[in-house]
Amino acid sequence: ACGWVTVDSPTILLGSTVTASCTIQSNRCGGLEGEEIQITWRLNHESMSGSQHKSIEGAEVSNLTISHFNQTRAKLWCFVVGNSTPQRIGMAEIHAGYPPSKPENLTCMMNLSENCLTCHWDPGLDGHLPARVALKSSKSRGQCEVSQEAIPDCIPQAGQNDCTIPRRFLQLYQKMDIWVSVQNALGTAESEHLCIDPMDVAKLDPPVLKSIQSLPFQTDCISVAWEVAPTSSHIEQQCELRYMTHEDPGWTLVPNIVSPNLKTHHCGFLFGREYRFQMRCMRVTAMGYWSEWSPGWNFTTHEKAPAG
Amino acid sequence: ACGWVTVDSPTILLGSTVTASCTIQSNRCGGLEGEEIQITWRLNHESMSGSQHKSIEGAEVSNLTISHFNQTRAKLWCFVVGNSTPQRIGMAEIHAGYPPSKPENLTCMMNLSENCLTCHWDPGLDGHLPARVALKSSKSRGQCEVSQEAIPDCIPQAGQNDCTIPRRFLQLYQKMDIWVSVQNALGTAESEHLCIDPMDVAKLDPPVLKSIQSLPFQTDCISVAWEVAPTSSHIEQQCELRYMTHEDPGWTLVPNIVSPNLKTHHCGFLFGREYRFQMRCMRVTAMGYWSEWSPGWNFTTHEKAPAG
Amino acid sequence: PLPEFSGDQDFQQFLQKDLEYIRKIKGDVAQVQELVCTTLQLCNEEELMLVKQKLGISQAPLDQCHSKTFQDACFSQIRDGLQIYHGHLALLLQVLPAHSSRVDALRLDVSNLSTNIQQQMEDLGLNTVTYPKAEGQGTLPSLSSNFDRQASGFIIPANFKRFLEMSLRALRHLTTA
Repeated sequence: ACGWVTVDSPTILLGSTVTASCTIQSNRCGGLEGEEIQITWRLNHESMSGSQHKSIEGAEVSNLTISHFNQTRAKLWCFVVGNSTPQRIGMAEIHAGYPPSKPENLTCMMNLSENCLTCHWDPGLDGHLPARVALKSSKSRGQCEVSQEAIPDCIPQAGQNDCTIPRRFLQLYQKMDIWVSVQNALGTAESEHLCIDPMDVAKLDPPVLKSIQSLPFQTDCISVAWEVAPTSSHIEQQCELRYMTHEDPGWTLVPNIVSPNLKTHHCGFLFGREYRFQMRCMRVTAMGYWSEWSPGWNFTTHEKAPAG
Repeated sequence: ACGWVTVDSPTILLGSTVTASCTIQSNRCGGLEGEEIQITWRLNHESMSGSQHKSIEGAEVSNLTISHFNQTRAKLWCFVVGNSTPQRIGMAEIHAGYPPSKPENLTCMMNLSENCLTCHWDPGLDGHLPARVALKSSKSRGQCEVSQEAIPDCIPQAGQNDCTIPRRFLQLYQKMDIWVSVQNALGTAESEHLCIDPMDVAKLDPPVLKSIQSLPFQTDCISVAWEVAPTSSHIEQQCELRYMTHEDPGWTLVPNIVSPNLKTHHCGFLFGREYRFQMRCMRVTAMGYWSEWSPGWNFTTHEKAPAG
Repeated sequence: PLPEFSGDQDFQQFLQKDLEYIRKIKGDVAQVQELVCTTLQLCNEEELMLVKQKLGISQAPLDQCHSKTFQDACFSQIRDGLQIYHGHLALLLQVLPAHSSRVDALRLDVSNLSTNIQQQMEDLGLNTVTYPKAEGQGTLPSLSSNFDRQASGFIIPANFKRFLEMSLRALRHLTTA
């Protein structure tokens, strides 16, 4: 070839030194024969000059050293300056950045209605380099000492720090080994491993309030009938009820309502007041996540009965 | 087999007659031996009775005739009534409908930014039967007398009466033979054929207004600078400008502005008024469709110059 | 060899997970039965006794689970029965084509549960031998007509639901909660 550029490495640590050389065999460059060859460089648009010498084979070689390379991406052009316009003869692309940092705070949540497992993590510092991020997982047993069937990598959308593993790759009610791996030209980093049964990190769908009544009649008590979500009716749940009045908007919480008894009874309500009720549930073993609050239900208690 | 149902045809013309027969070989039905066999029918959930007789081979046969069959889909069940609950013995599924009607008003439009041809048609009466609808096309020449390379059928989304042929199947600036074919169990119907060059049915992308000025200075004239859309800059276009004031919201139209002279000059504007301008374009040969109106441009004319 | 295991914490957790998973699958089977009723008009098992007998689709065996002294064999029969039904339920993909994703999801749960039981038996050192099946058990008869296929589309989930109910009763005996 007429001319070419070599760099010690196309990908380097940000701030480190780049050494490059441009070799021109003028006898191979139609139109340069016999001309006095002068080599110059351009880093993107910034002109630079190297130290030029003649190689044993008679080619002109220019060496360039750039220390504290501070651009994450740059094109290094080699020009030959002849009589006419300087000619671009060769080029090298340089990427600079950092090895990937360890992804942190990996958490996963099983969505029971969509039947998939979504995991999220904090990516840590940007390596500035093209990186392959993958949520890796494998079916396992016991406490994940032995990995079994590997599951295809889950590749997050560009720039996203979460990924969703579809149902067909999950093994429910059995431990799975899950971690994040980030790889770029300067290295690889892996998050801590999670050893979880997807059903232990399930977020339940909210329960549904079915009816609210003043019971027993003419007392300050109310009875709330409710149902768990169909998608989690097979799961033993503990739920909590909350209510508030418009007058003082703070919520009052009634904890430890355990499914499957689908009626709950509470007293101490003010007469002739409009209350707003909501309920949410979680696994009775407290593993996994609270559901969202159920849709609200407004109920106005009856007026106080006339005395005597 | 113990019992089976046969119908003269599983797909019939809506309103015509269905004849079916149910045959029961009680010696093949474990548990019916020696019992007196009585056959009844059910069309979906509606009970019916047929005429029953013993066949030469000793099987019980019931024939059923249903005239003016008015359901588009039904299940015809045959029951044997014994000592216990009537037993379902056989079933036939019946579809009724019409042969497909001829698709009408086939029109096509070439989208220049997405580079594809979208055709739309009126499907005519619903045949009530599973039907295969396809937009068929072939590359052609002249006035489409001779079809050349067939193009893969374009299958519309279920229930949609339009289909889009991607660029890779189109032959631009050349005639294409395009038609719709509908096929169901009772027949086939085809629309009229269109013989069109996609570029003759192009819908141009709207032009862009670049600037509006009062020119010459202090007169009631304005000068509008505009550009055709990049996707159709290679097409000779005729355009029209429209403007209105908030006071009287009717549009005033300025037709026959021919590209490529990218400035247009008009007078008779009121002083100190805010006008709203828009422009649209079409092929100068008037083939194809008007573009949408360009984004609006508001311009307030200068106040009237003080007299003398 | 099972009884002294039943207090063991791992074993209890294994049981609770299986009980929950069986309850989930049973709920999903009930939904499939509803689809069979609305889509195929087959809702009443009484009307299909004759064809059921003719087709000869037998219930997966759980005889080892009836005895008071719980046997490893019962776990093996539950595991093997789940595999049988995983195979049989494939028929529903034909008779309920518009609901294939739901049937696929159900079959995936059935095979996951069967695998879980197998693995848990191995982890707990139980005897995981597969018991010989009676001739023809577990294989579906050849279904010549549309009616036979649709009738089987009713019979299989009905059988499977009974199988799950029996499995639930058997495993509940072992829970100390």
